[in-house]
Amino acid sequence: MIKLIGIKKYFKTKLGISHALKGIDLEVSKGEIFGIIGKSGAGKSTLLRTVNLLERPSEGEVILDGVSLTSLKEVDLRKQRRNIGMIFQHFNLLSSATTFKNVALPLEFAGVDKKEINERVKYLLEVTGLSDKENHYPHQLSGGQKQRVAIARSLASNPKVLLCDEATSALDPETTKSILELLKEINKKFGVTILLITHEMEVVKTICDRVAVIENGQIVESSSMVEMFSNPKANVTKALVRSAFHISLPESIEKNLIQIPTEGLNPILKISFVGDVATETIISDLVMKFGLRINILQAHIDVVSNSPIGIMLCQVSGVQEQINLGIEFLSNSNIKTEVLGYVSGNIKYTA
Amino acid sequence: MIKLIGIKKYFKTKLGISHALKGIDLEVSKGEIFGIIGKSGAGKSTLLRTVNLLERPSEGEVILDGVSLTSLKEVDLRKQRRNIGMIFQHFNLLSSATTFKNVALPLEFAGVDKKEINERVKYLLEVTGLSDKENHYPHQLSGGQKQRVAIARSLASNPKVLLCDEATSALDPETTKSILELLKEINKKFGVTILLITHEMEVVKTICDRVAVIENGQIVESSSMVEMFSNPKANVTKALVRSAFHISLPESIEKNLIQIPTEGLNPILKISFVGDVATETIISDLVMKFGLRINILQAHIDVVSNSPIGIMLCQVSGVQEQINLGIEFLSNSNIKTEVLGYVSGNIKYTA
Amino acid sequence: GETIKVGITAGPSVKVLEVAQKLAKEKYDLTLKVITFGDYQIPNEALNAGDIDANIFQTISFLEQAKLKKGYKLAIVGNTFIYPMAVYSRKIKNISEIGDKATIVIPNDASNQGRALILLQTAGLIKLKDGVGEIPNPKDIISNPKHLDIKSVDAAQAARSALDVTAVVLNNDFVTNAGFKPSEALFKENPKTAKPYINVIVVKESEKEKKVFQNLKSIMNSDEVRKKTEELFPGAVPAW
Amino acid sequence: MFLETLSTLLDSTLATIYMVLVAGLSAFIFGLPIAIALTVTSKGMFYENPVIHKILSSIVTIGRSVPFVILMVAIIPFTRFIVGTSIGTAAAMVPLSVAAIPFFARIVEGKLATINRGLIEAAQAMGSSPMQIIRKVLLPEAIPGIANACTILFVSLTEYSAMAGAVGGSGLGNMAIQYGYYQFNTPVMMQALVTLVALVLFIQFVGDFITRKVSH
Amino acid sequence: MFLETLSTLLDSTLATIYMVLVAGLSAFIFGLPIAIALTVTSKGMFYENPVIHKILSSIVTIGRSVPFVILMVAIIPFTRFIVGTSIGTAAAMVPLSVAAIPFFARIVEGKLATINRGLIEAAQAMGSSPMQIIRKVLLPEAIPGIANACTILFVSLTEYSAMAGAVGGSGLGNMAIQYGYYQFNTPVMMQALVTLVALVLFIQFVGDFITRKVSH
Ligand SMILES: Nc1ncnc2c1ncn2[C@@H]1O[C@H](COP(=O)(O)OP(=O)(O)OP(=O)(O)O)[C@@H](O)[C@H]1O
Ligand SMILES: Nc1ncnc2c1ncn2[C@@H]1O[C@H](COP(=O)(O)OP(=O)(O)OP(=O)(O)O)[C@@H](O)[C@H]1O
Ligand SMILES: [Mg+2]
Ligand SMILES: [Mg+2]
Repeated sequence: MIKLIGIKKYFKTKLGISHALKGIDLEVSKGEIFGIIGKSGAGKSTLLRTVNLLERPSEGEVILDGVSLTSLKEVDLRKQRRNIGMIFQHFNLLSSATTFKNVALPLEFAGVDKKEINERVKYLLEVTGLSDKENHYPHQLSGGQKQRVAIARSLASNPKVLLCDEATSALDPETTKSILELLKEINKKFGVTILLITHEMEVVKTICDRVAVIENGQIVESSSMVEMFSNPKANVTKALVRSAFHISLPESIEKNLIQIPTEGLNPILKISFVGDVATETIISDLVMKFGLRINILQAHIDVVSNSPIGIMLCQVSGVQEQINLGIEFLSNSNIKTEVLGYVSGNIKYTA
Repeated sequence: MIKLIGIKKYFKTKLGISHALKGIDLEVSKGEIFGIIGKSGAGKSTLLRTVNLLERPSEGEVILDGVSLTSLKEVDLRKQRRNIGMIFQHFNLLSSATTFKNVALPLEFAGVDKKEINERVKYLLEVTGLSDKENHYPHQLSGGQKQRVAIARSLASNPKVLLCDEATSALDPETTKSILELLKEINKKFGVTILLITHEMEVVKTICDRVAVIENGQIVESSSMVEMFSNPKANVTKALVRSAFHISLPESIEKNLIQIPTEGLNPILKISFVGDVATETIISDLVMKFGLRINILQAHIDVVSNSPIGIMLCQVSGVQEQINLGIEFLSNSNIKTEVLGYVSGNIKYTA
Repeated sequence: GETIKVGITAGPSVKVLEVAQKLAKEKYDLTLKVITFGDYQIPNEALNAGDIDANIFQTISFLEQAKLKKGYKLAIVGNTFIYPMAVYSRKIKNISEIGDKATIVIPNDASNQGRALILLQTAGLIKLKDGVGEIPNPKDIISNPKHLDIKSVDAAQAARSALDVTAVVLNNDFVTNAGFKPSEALFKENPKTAKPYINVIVVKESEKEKKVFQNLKSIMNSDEVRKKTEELFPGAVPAW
Repeated sequence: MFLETLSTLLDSTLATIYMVLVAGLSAFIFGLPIAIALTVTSKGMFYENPVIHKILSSIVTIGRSVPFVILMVAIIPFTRFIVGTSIGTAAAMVPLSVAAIPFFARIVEGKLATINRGLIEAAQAMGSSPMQIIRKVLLPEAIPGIANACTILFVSLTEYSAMAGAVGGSGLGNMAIQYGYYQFNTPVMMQALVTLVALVLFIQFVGDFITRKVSH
Repeated sequence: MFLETLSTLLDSTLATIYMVLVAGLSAFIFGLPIAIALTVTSKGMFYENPVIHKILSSIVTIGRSVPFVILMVAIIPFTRFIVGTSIGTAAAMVPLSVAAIPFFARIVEGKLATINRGLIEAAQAMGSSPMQIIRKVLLPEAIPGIANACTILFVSLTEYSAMAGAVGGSGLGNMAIQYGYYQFNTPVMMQALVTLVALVLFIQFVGDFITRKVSH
């Protein structure tokens, strides 16, 4: 559906040329929800803006649904753009228009008749929880309300492709969830292709089919969700995944960690895994087969694209020999196990 | 440090009066990091803005460090404001000033000398990862970079109180983490009191000591972090916590759930707990004492304010009688256990 | 030698003053600094305040009015010319052809406006209030049997608007520029009765005895100046 | 004294209002499109075209630089073509309008320049045509600015309408000059001036009120 | 013909530049504070004061409504006090400045009004004094707008400087009027006009260039 070929983008500033995109190749299939993640300033917004040519790439080609946008004339480009909804990072709402008017705008552009506009807008305001703000002007709205207006507007004209730049960044978790459900629904129902930028790994986990990681203007990794979470390759990706699973030992424990295995000390294990049977194996087998006691310090086990994925930090106690056997057993079961260190006794946080 | 007494705020619009705050009482102690959460449009920004009187409350009193701001004269208020740093939801950077100049602004207002300004700004840009954007203008910055400039600016004048409105909403997880660490550090080192609004529960979990939940212009709950996460009272809070722990059965499993216990079906348990020894008990005891096998479907076990807190969804298999005993045992151990339903066989996602 | 500042108003008389300047230098080693004003009030105001030493732009009647209303201490040191005023037209050949509701354009500066109205009264077209003096304005018309539409416009504009109206009243400053010859006039002022409209050289009351102004007077009344004036303002009549 | 000149005052007031309205309206009708054309052909806009922009900008500038009397004379044939005569209040309106057009265009151009480019981008992303952007984004967003520009325009025109006297037009400014200033008639001048000031204050008041009303 | 008038042309050009510069500078020096005062006393601003705002606004409006010749005469004593004479180019500059001040103030006020209130709030939150907000926020943010306002001011002044003729001043506009309007001398008029237009285009060009340079 969306195909970017060798996209480069330079910005000329007084301080010299800044390379925002350094040759991006990307393909998003029809009906896919594709995520773009990356650190602040990596070039995400710039990339998204090249898709509908708001930012004309300095080099490269943008192909949408088989049509090369970069070689279209203005008039034809305009027609294509009608099929692309966009949510801007900074909303870009008309300050002179009410919530209703803002959402109606793309429909007015498309020449939709009044009655239909009215129905559609009312519906979208309902869905985004803005019905009571219909006649408010942007400056009378809270940050999240503005963002929801932008979302409603982007959906107004039933686009085939939706470009979202941090579409839920200003929303509380509950509203985010309902918006993501909405996006998923329109994706399923109408086969809308969605290309979304986000820094919330939660969002990625919840709705993306595939994801690309961009760093410093280049795509460093592009893979399915499971792959990315289970086996991140690039350093950025690793860092992002880590932060998504925000697993880290509390300071109080970390500073007491001893690196050499000693009698009487219990090891702290970091266990990572993907796919089925995993958790059952870890817990039941370790306990049953090796007679160990397991104290889970932190755990995040999640379902990403129908596959469980998890990281656990746990303290294991038992006979030293059995512990070693247990670790070996885990490693053989394709479960990544790492000994972070050893501590004495049972960990009590409140100690 | 901050004391709000009976704060009310009305906005007059053409559509009538809108009650943004309906009587807020709040006390934030010195050196505390206090979070305010709530749904979009709940009144969070408005509340924050009343603290430094950017929004004069229609009723009520604001006391800061023993001084009643609401009864101060303009000149004295100004002096007090020098001690309050603020990060705006929409950044509010001077478009005509470079990154450096923007960060230097509060220092210039305070009449700090050039050399010192230079040092301090350079340091802050370093800390926020903006050193290479020193001479860029806001429109040349990405969303997250702008937010970081706003953060650096708010810290420039070594404030005693810091008000943050969604200070990390535009930042990727890694940058967020480093910013939160920075905030925590200045909180520890200089005893800065921080009042922060966020919709990211992650942020709340990571740095807040206490938290207030605001709904519809009223504080519906105010408690310590552990309390809120372990025992949310108001419905909003429950929803927020739930979303923070985003625990929900995958659709594929949910639709196969049977509600009546039947021979051959294995129950799915939702286990919630707070405090020590918990996980060890659950896992080791269930397995050892009752000979059950435990398949963790989803789990989030976290350390909030030095206390482990967790929710797990797991499938338990074994002898029916033992299962019942196990559940009883857990309940007796002060661990909330809920049977969500029953499924046959072992759950495999990829089936 | 000596230098004096002479104020005049914008128009062809600038050229006349150029001749006078030359003459003054040659004859009296007197430098005439000519200040051209685009307004009829300021030359008197400036003279009264001493910003200039003399002005040559107004008629006797205008000066009298100014002195009366503003209390200026100004005096005449000599006359220059009478620039007779006349009615011209592109549309008609005789003043009697002026029909009902015809538009007639007159200059709008106070002095020439009043003079034009008096001229129209003399021609029998209108009647003015009794005792309005020498600078009446259109409000003073008490009888206008032909319902003439009398429009006061800028003098330079009057010359340009001949095409649009039945008749125009022109000072002879603009006759040539408007493409008329004095001989084409439909109705002329009688220079004999136009005493109040003699243009004068005006100085401060307190300085009127100064020698230099006598010199100025004789320059303005010289043959050279007369020749130039007659060339530029056909029909101008020396009034000394 | 006062009663005598009352009818003149009334006539002059009406003439001023008439001239200011008509010239203001023409300036608006012709100036607004020029301002828009200047804006959309400027750098970074959808009809970016340095040549057309420069030419248009120069014409506007030249239009603003020619002294009014000269302009008045220069366009006499045009004035005659439009209103059938080169003298009178009607004739004064033509050069007044012609002078006001570039003035208004320049001020409105300044207002349009401050509109957030992000909004135009948003409209472009929706596949809107340039005309739609102008009608649905540029103009609505600039309404408070345009209202303010209109106030400036009308106040300026009220002052400028004094020039009408040169071609035999009437109006308060002209009344103050002709009947007051040139005829040494201070009371009449003051009458005209006071009315003029009142009129201008009224315009400013109404303009400010409208500007406030249309601002969000 | 051309050579004859060359020195007049040169004198007039210099006189115009002189007048425009001095009057422009005074308008800037006095108009800017007035614009700021109008802005900071307006609704919602830190020195909100409807009474002072209304009074100031009215004075500015009145200043813009009085016909120039009347203004010129009315302030003759003041002019004489400032420049020592009531005639000539120098004397013309005084009423020119006086007329330009409210004009400039009004335009700059419009520019200041478009500054994002959030920035002022941010500065207030930092505990800045009103003066600091003006110096460090309002003015820097309005610089492109002020540059644009200066261009409008200078172009307007160039046109307006033609009025200098009334008090015996010189200048290109006056030269065009003297020779063109009063003396029907088209070639000289064209000389003056062409120079005038060139000057104005130059001002506009430089003004636009500066505006672009100071915009971010
Ligand atoms: N100037 C105003 N006029 C009218 N209503 C306003 C105004 N400012 C805010 N409100 C309303 O007050 C309520 C609270 O707004 P506020 O900005 O405090 O919400 P918030 O909790 O910060 O939400 P968000 O998380 O979306 O930023 C909203 O419903 C908003 O529409
Ligand atoms: N107009 C511009 N001029 C110069 N540099 C620019 C411009 N626009 C963007 N950049 C630079 O290009 C880089 C990429 O910017 P972009 O907005 O695409 O980042 P991003 O990935 O969206 O970041 P964020 O998550 O913070 O929004 C940044 O370093 C930014 O400073
Ligand atoms: Mg971005
Ligand atoms: Mg908010």
